[in-house]
Amino acid sequence: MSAVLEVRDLRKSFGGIVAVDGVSFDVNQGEILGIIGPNGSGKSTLFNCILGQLRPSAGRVHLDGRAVTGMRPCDLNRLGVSRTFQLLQVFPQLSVRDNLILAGQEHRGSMLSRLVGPRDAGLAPAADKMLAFFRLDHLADELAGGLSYGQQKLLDAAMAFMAGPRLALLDEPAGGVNPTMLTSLRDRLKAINAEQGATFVVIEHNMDFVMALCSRILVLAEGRIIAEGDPAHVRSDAKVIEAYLGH
Amino acid sequence: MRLSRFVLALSTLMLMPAAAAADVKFAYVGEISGSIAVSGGNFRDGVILAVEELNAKGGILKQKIELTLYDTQTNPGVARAQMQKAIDGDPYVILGPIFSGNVKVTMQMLQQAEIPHIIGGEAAELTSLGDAYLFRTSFGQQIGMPKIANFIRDELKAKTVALIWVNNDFGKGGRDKLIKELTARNIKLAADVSSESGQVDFAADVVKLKAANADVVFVYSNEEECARIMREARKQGLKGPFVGDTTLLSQKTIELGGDAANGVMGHVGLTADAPLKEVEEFKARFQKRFNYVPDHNGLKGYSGVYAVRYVTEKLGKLDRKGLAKMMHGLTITPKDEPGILIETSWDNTGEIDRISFLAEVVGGKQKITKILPKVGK
Amino acid sequence: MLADILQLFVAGLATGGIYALAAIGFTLLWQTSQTINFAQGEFVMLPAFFVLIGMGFFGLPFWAAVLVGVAVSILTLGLMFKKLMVDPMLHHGVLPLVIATIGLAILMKETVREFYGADAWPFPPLAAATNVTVFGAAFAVQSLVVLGISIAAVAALQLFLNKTRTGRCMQATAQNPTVARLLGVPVERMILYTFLINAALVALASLLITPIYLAKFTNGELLGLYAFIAAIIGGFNQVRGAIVGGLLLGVLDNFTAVYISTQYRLVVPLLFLIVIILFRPQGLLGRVEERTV
Amino acid sequence: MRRRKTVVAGMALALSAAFLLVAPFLFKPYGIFILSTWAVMTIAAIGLNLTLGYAGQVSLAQAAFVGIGAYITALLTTKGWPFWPACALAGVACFVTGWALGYPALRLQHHYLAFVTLAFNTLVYLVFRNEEWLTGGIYGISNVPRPSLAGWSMNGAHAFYYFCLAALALVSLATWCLIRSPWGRAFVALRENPMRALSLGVDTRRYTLMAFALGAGLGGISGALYAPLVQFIDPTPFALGLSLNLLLMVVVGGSGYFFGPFLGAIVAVLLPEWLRFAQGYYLMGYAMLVIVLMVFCPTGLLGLADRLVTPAAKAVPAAAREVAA
Repeated sequence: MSAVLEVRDLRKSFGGIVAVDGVSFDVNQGEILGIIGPNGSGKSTLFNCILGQLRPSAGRVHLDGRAVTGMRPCDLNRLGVSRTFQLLQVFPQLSVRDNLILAGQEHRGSMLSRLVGPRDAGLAPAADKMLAFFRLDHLADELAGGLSYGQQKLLDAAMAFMAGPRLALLDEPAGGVNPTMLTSLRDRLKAINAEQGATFVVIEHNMDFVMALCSRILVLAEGRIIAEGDPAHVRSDAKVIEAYLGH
Repeated sequence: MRLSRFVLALSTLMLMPAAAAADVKFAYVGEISGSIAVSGGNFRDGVILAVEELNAKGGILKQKIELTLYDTQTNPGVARAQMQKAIDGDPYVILGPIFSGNVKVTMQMLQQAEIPHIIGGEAAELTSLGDAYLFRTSFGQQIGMPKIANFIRDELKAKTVALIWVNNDFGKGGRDKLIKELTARNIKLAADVSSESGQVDFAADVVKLKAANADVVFVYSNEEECARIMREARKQGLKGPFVGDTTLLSQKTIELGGDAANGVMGHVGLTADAPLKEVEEFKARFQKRFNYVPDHNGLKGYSGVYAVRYVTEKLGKLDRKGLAKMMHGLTITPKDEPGILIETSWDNTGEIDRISFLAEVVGGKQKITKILPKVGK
Repeated sequence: MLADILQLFVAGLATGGIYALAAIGFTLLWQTSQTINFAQGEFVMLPAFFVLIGMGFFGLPFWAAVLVGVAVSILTLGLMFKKLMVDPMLHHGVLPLVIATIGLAILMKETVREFYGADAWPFPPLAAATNVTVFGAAFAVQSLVVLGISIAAVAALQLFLNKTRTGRCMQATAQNPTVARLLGVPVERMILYTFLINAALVALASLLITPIYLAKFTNGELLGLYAFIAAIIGGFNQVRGAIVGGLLLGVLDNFTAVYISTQYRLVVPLLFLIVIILFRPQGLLGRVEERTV
Repeated sequence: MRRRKTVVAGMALALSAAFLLVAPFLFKPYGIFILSTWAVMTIAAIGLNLTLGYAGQVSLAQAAFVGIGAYITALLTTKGWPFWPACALAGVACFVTGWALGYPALRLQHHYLAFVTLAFNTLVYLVFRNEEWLTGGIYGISNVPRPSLAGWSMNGAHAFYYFCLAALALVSLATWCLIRSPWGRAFVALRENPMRALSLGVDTRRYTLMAFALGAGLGGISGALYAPLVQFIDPTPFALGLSLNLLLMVVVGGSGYFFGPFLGAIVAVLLPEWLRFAQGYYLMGYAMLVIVLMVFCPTGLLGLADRLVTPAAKAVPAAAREVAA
């Protein structure tokens, strides 16, 4: 198993506060890695450092063995790393289809081709396929702003896969999604993982969701990895329980 | 409060539709708002006063004068639009603009439309552009400045001059002409300080003038700025003599500058303080009508209207071409037309010639020390 | 030479004091209600005319007219401005309000010009129009008074903001309305206060400068721009910054005029402004604005 | 619902187009001149709408670009250059300057950006006024020739009006294509949520600069037309006032709506002329109307129209509609 993503002693401190404190881990081809941990344990900061939204204070990030530390998010994304944010982020003023086309358009052709080429950048079919896949096809022409929260959450995830990423980092995809939506979301993710062989890293609070989705789980507390392993193992780990229940 | 303004606007509002087609159409196209609204306003009020007087006396050739006002906002683009609007109204003559830039952008149109225009602009080149329908109401800087240069050389015996001028077409134009005349009389320019119109703090400028310590300080700006400059100059104990043209010695400057204005001297092309019966009476009438003291632009507008009246009556018919033809090389004296206020002649470029004055401000009053003859004599 | 420098310095400070008074208004309004008031210059121009109307039209004695003028200013430029213009637009972002204030600026200028005429009117001075001479540099008592009063005003305001409960509430509102509201601060009232204070400050500025500027409808044009620049240089979110920015600007402007160029006297302040924005956007004394993206 | 909108819009569009074509026969030269001015200003406003309405960058320097365009054209054509290369050069020069000026936009919160552009505008104005050897300074440049198209000259009021109209049509078409292209989508994304756009591979830096440069370029084109329209230019029209006025056009018309600038320019250019019957009061009336308009529909005229046509739905900037397939 080759590592898609290697993170080595990643540190991020804001002034005095150390948010991420020397985290190292690998993400292997095709796996779904879960990252859990109590609030403020540095999960999202970790993501932002990996993805260039924040510049890490120290440490290295490698994608397919290539150093990508501090690379701009848009360049990283073009290398096949996509993400979702903890807070839902779609473009309410664009139609659902356009949200997806936007998510894909920057990955093909040149700046110029995007100016003179077709207005859907030849992505409309792909977008509709993705919509059908996420059961959103009936909403294609609605403005994203008009969708229900759950639907927007699906769209948000769909956008992350539009460009067919090698690696997708999902920050609390299940947050605030109702149970029925939740199952369909989980199925979709599993399906993509199976069909496209895409690799996932998922931050999640919803234990059942993570346990059902992920093959391997990292537990983060106070910026450090305190446990690692398959769901069953992690669930029974003393340190984890302590971290969650506190002293 | 300018209630009069309000009333006037209302009345024009009501009269405009009522105005009979037979009326003689006059149009004022000038700076009612924008950076030189003061001069434009004076000119306009002069025109309004003259028109009201004439209409009271039965108008021109027994026809009432219908006056329409157009505001250029001191902006060439707007000026062009407004001039076009005025031309579309097919007026007999057009008075204004005052801002030379606006004259320049509109004169071609008027030339094509063959409408005489009585302008307030003083920039030198205006009369040199071969516009057969353009007539000045006060002479261009190329006529004023030589007189001043002579005054500086002969009366003041100065070798060096420190110059402060306002950076607009009026100030810049005057500066360029003056410098030309001074160098011609090999008088040196010790300081050349530009200032903004509407500038308030002249501390820096006066420091520069002081540093130059020249025989003469020449102040060439709008009335308010002149007043402020003088105040600051007195404050910093800048020694004169202070020389200027019309504006520096104008009533407004004296009123705003207070004691600081005392002792300034110079050349006055046209002034509401000229020691002439007609001018004094005009000043009184103007003040009564608009309750403020007119500057020379008031006289310009007023005499302009009367010049047109005089020529038209002489022609006996409304004839634009004829009017323009007759005004070239014409001399009008207060005897044959009191409204002209001061004997005035136009050459065939539309340039104007008048007597002018050397004056000095004494005890808050402008005192004429010498009357300079017309250039033509 | 030294006298000149002193001369320029003090003159600059005096002018700067005025910029400061107007600039504080900017910062206050921005802090509490994200209002960028493009009519601030006209706000300074107008109160003097209220006074002149009081004297000319209703024949009041000067001091009475001043009191009335200030009262009217606070009513119109403070209360009415807030209730009639700012409130309806508060939740539609900065731009519509900016446009509306641009309109307001035109309205004020044109109204004054139409009813009071385009020429400048003398205005009774608060202090004797005499000069004092120190080390060969002459200062108008007026401008020294201006400087003194504006610094005093700012100091008083600082005191009010830091020492009184209301003042602290206002600062809380300025820093983070939501939190302030949670802490039980009557945010709405605090915002209103800032508008009233702004109005009072511009009225004061108006009374201080008009004897020197002369009452004229265009007085606001340059002043607005300068106050604007001063506010940014000093720190758009710092009352203290405004005074520093104002004084600095006044002095800078004067020295540029003498030692660099009168035609380009505005350039140095502007370049300074750009440099500040690029390398210290929070201004000389400003806090970094912590906005959650 | 969206259908109904398109119908209404379509009809309005057809009517106004027809009106603009026959206008010269309804008006005197004055009216035609004003309409030409409207067309020229609309082009500048379209540019600003691109920068502000679509990409969400507040620029107060548009007047500077109009000025640069006007001066380049005036200088070259008075020296005997034909109009077209001059106009092209004006556009390119402004595009480049805009690109350069855009760099601050990359690191500044939007209101700070507004201040930088404001300073830039004033600096450019000072250069126009003081560099007499180049720009003619205070005296300005007179007798700017009007262009000629394939032999026949555009000297007459009618001819030049149609010329400006054609230019406006071209610019509108180009802009329309632009905002319907993937770029338009990226611009909206930039305005709505730069961070998310970035994470989706949108090179926000490059698009921001583009939005700025394109807006500036259109400003230059508009200036290139302004010079021969008035046939005389001096620094005064290109001071900060015009930038604010253009901003007003965009916001009043409806920022982020394709047709916003057209309406905005009507308000800013034509409305004052209609009000002139009120003599000295026309500017007051104008200011009053602007204030009231902003107070009652901060989203601009088209925002209001949106709400009227689709009362139920919350008004959504047409940026969405144009880009929505």
